[in-house]
Amino acid sequence: MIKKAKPKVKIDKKAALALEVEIAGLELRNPVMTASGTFGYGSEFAPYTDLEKLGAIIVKGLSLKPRHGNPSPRIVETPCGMLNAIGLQNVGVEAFIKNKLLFLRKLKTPVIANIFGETVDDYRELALRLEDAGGVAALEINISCPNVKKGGIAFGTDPVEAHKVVSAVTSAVRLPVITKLSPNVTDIRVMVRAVQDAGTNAITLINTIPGLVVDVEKRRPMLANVIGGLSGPAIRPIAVRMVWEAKSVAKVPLIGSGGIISANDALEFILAWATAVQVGTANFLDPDAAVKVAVGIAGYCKRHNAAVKSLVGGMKARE
Amino acid sequence: MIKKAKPKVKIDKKAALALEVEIAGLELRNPVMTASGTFGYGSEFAPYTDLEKLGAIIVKGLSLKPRHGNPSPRIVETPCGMLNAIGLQNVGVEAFIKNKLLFLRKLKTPVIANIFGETVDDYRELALRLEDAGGVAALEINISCPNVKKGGIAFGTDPVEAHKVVSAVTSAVRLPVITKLSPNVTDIRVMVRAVQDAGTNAITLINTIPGLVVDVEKRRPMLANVIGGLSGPAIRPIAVRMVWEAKSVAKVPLIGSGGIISANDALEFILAWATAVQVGTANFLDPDAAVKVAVGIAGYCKRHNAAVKSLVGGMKARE
Amino acid sequence: MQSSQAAILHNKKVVDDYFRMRLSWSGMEVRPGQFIMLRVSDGLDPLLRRPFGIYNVIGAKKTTGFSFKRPTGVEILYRVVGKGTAILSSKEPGERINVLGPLGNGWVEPEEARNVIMVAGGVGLAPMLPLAQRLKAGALLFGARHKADTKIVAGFSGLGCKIKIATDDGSRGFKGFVTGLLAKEIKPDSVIYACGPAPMLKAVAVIALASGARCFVSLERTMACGIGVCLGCAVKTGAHKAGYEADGFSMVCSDGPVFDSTDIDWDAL
Amino acid sequence: MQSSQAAILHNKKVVDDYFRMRLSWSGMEVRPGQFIMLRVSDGLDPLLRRPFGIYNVIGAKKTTGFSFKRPTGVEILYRVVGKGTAILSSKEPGERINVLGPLGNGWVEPEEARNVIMVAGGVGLAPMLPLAQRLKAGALLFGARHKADTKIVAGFSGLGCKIKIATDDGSRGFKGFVTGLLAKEIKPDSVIYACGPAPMLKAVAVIALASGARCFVSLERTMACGIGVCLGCAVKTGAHKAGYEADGFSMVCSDGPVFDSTDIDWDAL
Ligand SMILES: Cc1cc2nc3c(=O)[nH]c(=O)nc-3n(C[C@H](O)[C@H](O)[C@H](O)COP(=O)(O)OP(=O)(O)OC[C@H]3O[C@@H](n4cnc5c(N)ncnc54)[C@H](O)[C@@H]3O)c2cc1C
Ligand SMILES: Cc1cc2nc3c(=O)[nH]c(=O)nc-3n(C[C@H](O)[C@H](O)[C@H](O)COP(=O)(O)OP(=O)(O)OC[C@H]3O[C@@H](n4cnc5c(N)ncnc54)[C@H](O)[C@@H]3O)c2cc1C
Ligand SMILES: Cc1cc2nc3c(=O)[nH]c(=O)nc-3n(C[C@H](O)[C@H](O)[C@H](O)COP(=O)(O)O)c2cc1C
Ligand SMILES: Cc1cc2nc3c(=O)[nH]c(=O)nc-3n(C[C@H](O)[C@H](O)[C@H](O)COP(=O)(O)O)c2cc1C
Ligand code: FES
Ligand code: FES
Repeated sequence: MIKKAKPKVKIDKKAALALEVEIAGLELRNPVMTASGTFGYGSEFAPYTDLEKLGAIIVKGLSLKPRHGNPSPRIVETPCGMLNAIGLQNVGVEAFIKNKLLFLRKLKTPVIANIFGETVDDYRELALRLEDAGGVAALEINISCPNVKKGGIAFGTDPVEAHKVVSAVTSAVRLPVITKLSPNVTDIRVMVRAVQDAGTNAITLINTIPGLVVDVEKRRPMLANVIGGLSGPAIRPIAVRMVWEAKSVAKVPLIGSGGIISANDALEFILAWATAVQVGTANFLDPDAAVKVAVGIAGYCKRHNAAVKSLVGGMKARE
Repeated sequence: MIKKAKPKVKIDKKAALALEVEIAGLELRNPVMTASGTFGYGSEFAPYTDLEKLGAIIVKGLSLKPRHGNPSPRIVETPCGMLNAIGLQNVGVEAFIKNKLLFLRKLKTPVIANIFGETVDDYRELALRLEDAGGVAALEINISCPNVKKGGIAFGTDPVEAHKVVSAVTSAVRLPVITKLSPNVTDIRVMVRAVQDAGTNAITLINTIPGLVVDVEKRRPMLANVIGGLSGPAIRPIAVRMVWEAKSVAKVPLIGSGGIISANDALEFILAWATAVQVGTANFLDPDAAVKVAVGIAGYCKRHNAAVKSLVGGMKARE
Repeated sequence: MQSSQAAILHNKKVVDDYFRMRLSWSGMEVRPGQFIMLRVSDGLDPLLRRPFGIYNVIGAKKTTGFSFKRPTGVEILYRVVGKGTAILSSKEPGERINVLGPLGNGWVEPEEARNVIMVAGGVGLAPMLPLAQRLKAGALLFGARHKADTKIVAGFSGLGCKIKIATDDGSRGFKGFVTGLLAKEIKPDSVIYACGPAPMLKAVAVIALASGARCFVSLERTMACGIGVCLGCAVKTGAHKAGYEADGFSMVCSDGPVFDSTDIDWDAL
Repeated sequence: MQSSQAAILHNKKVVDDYFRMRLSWSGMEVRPGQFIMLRVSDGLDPLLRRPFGIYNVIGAKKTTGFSFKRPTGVEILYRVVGKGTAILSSKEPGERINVLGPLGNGWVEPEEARNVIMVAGGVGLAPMLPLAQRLKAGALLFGARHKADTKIVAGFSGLGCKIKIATDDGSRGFKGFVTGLLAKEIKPDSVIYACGPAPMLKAVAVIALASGARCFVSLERTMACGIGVCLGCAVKTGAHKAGYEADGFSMVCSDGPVFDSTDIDWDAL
């Protein structure tokens, strides 16, 4: 007989308290969010997991207009990871508000809208539109996108441009703003300072790392877009390192993302100074992965008799 | 019965020609080198592989003085990769010349000395000393090291410093000079231009990517040094992408390094514009790995009736 | 739809690199043409699930409709092509494996009157069996590399469909592509169900268009999630379809894997 | 030394999480205390080989020396602690596995006159069996978690060494640490061979130092290469030793795994 994979473990009350964290003024029942682009608009996962056991749901990145995305193939597997070049396909902010938000609003779990644009104005408009719509608890700004007005250089690799786009959003809305950084920089601390000065309330790190896989038989790239973003366990040590590096200058809470499959992985980020974490690629391996991570963290807290809050940054360098 | 794992396949004459490549004036019988720090001083592998079937042997990074290296633990496994913080332990250039070069000189395989220092002068002196000693076919400069005179910022992340150190070496010696770049930069092309202008004859990319693994039970880093360098298949898509990006500005040959386990992996780099490749972490999984990669490339060349030279950059973007 | 641990009931070589694996199933309804995704390893390499069409449905309650109610097992027919399928082929009965499914929309039920033609190339045969089991009529045109491979078609005998075979080397049946058989069989009122390599499907679509027959194809794309969220398995679809899912791209996993052949932009495939 | 495919001759649970695996061996000479490294998976996860002490040597020619000549098989005794050893424990006889070895320097042969004491904690028992097989004398002090675990010591009976057991919970033998037994057994002319968890080894080294007995310890470190090239398995060793290998750090794989306990910087371990 096939058995439901959902963990039967219940998170009891005391344990539940131990899991609470606060990010950018948002009270989360636990530190586990779903990473943008890996959890659709939430509803797709309802048959497989308990959406109300999540700390927060971050939806697929939204743009002002719907986007078709890149030609296919868009994904390829890599050692302990995958490369994607979806091309930010999405329904657009209006369709999101009209068709997707209805379902999400009914959940007790905070919903975070991930946004991206091609110009600073795009970002501001998106933010305003989502704030107006209501039902969105916070915004996550994806700045790993090319700035079309600046010759296509990503907002996320230039501290000046990053500052501009984040300022535009933080000054326009009252919603808490999370900025998601690209790992593709020489010194992540420079970017952390820039977006912090621009008023971001929290920082997510990291987004995917650019990569290329070649089909050696066909002598062409595996992806139609040539380059894709690397995610999954392969990148975890890089992501954890960046959180740790970011902390040396960060005054706002950090959210760790990159290769989290298990509670153990999430705890690596938390001990290295992440206040919350995002589960991404793992949702594809197991649609109940994020909840399992939360349950696992609860188990760890119980065993170690510690609250998540007290674990943040708990990694001590060796004597 | 235990059977020798060494491939019985012989590389025949015509096939052998198909494998030849030239890097920085060096004629290599095939494009497969062993990556610095993963092949000791060569002799350690003699019981397991045929050193004369390699394109070149790159020895462990050498400094002017012997170095003790970092405290232990120095390595930890990661998903499809490993993190190392050896701390560049080595016998020092004098002991290398006295004790290790003797064995290497007798081989028909070119030996490349990998060097690193803490100041520009260190690099120059090392280069001169090795050129004087004779028996070294080329130098590979590792610039992923902190510049002690510049507050510890790595030579390899600052184009000005990188230019200085490479110029110092290229102007001091006649030996071909290969510069090994750090992947830890926003735009690899900036570094490629810098070291090219400084006269390097070839460029290796990439060195390891900084990473951190946390021991969540002990709440401390797995490595005594906290941060280590990530290598192995996990990083391959990133490395291939950087070679491809580098090519857009590179005029000198590129040498691909990062996660090569099989001939297929090596061919990804070659098709993405690497003229030669380095096998690193794979030597730990199989001490005969590099030769097997060369044999596999020979098989591919035969099947595709192509010489390696003609495959370099053979990846065509999709229509 | 569920994500759960299933028991492997058997896992046997059929011929050459073809295997059949039977898995326990919770009773959830299955429609012909749906697929499942398996995690072939508990480890991280290979990382992603692998998709397989549902080839056989075991112990379903007899119903007159187009779906299988309350099955106790499902079977896949798979070909070993890479490391995931190699690992799969080494599994032993009694082991457990994680299954996500049933996924996708499955075949569109034909109108009674229609003359049904199933066209399968290689392992594209898999999703045809449940269809043949439900229809108990029509023709199956099957293309294989050589005679040995045609052994996988044995499961179709006795189901009431006429079987015609083409092999690349002519070692059994018609020598040449299966589309050669189709050209002879097709009628304007045919409804065609096709699964196989992309070039075969394209040829089938062209023949169908020319003859005016309706044609449904089951497509394959590399998949990560199987449930329409990663947007990885996109195929370019006709702009004439309304709504978001079809504004340029459709997802093979959630909008397909079965598509009306006229909806597909075959040049982009 | 070789890197080769060996056949798994058997792989059996001994008790709890302890397993024994026997591998075919090419006849290469083996010294007590050497180890091998296994690739537990052909895939990339786990990536690195796993080191295991040689626990038993099969079919060696009878020699009077300290090594085993022309063995046809070797055995390891291992405890399942993580994913690599879990994969290992699922292997079936007849499967092949890649073996690198024999590696390391093994135990230093005692002078005849000496009174030998072997001290083992848990799976640290593994490298003691070949030593006991060669010596056919001395005492084995074995520390385990509980009575069940002590089943793994069975292989030592009949070898001519006196066996004393300590368990954490006192369910068999002495209640407490194995070092409690050592304190009673040790003499100034003893030569001690110890393998087990680091804190145990440190305690053994301290007792040996106090009593003036010679003491050799077999250490464990995470390893990548096993042949002294990655420099990953460093332990801090005394500065009094001459030459490069000991100028601060020694490599457990190539300089060890056996070290004179006075050479180790125990505070840095
Ligand atoms: C909806 C759907 C249904 C399928 N049904 C079946 C089935 O019933 N029986 C069956 O044998 N196979 C089926 N496939 C194909 C099957 O999923 C792939 O053969 C399998 O994923 C390959 O995994 P691997 O690790 O062995 O190969 P890999 O090592 O990943 O790749 C080996 C080769 O297979 C190709 N390949 C990899 N993944 C896919 C994929 N998803 N689709 C097509 N080619 C791929 C690669 O390009 C490569 O050439 C189906 C695919 C889809 C999308
Ligand atoms: C020279 C030497 C000889 C050894 N002989 C034996 C033996 O005869 N029998 C036996 O059962 N084990 C032996 N070990 C330990 C064995 O190598 C580890 O238990 C094994 O590598 C763990 O692999 P894993 O994938 O199951 O665990 P992992 O998932 O890698 O880790 C699980 C736990 O084991 C610890 N661990 C991982 N690798 C090592 C290591 N190399 N040494 C110590 N602890 C480790 C980790 O810190 C973690 O706590 C030996 C180790 C060395 C260095
Ligand atoms: C298929 C896919 C689509 C993604 N889409 C987005 C997106 O729209 N916006 C965004 O900010 N990040 C996007 N990401 C990045 C993830 O949110 C996450 O930061 C990254 O995958 C690293 O985490 P992981 O290793 O857990 O997947 C996407 C990732 C994947 C794999
Ligand atoms: C244990 C270890 C030691 C290394 N030591 C050096 C070194 O001394 N100098 C250097 O330039 N690179 C060094 N490297 C980097 C490798 O040469 C190589 O560039 C890197 O590991 C990526 O390739 P791989 O994934 O094939 O291992 C070392 C790598 C490892 C794993
Ligand atoms: S596989 Fe993810 S959308 Fe289809
Ligand atoms: S394991 Fe590589 S030096 Fe010891």
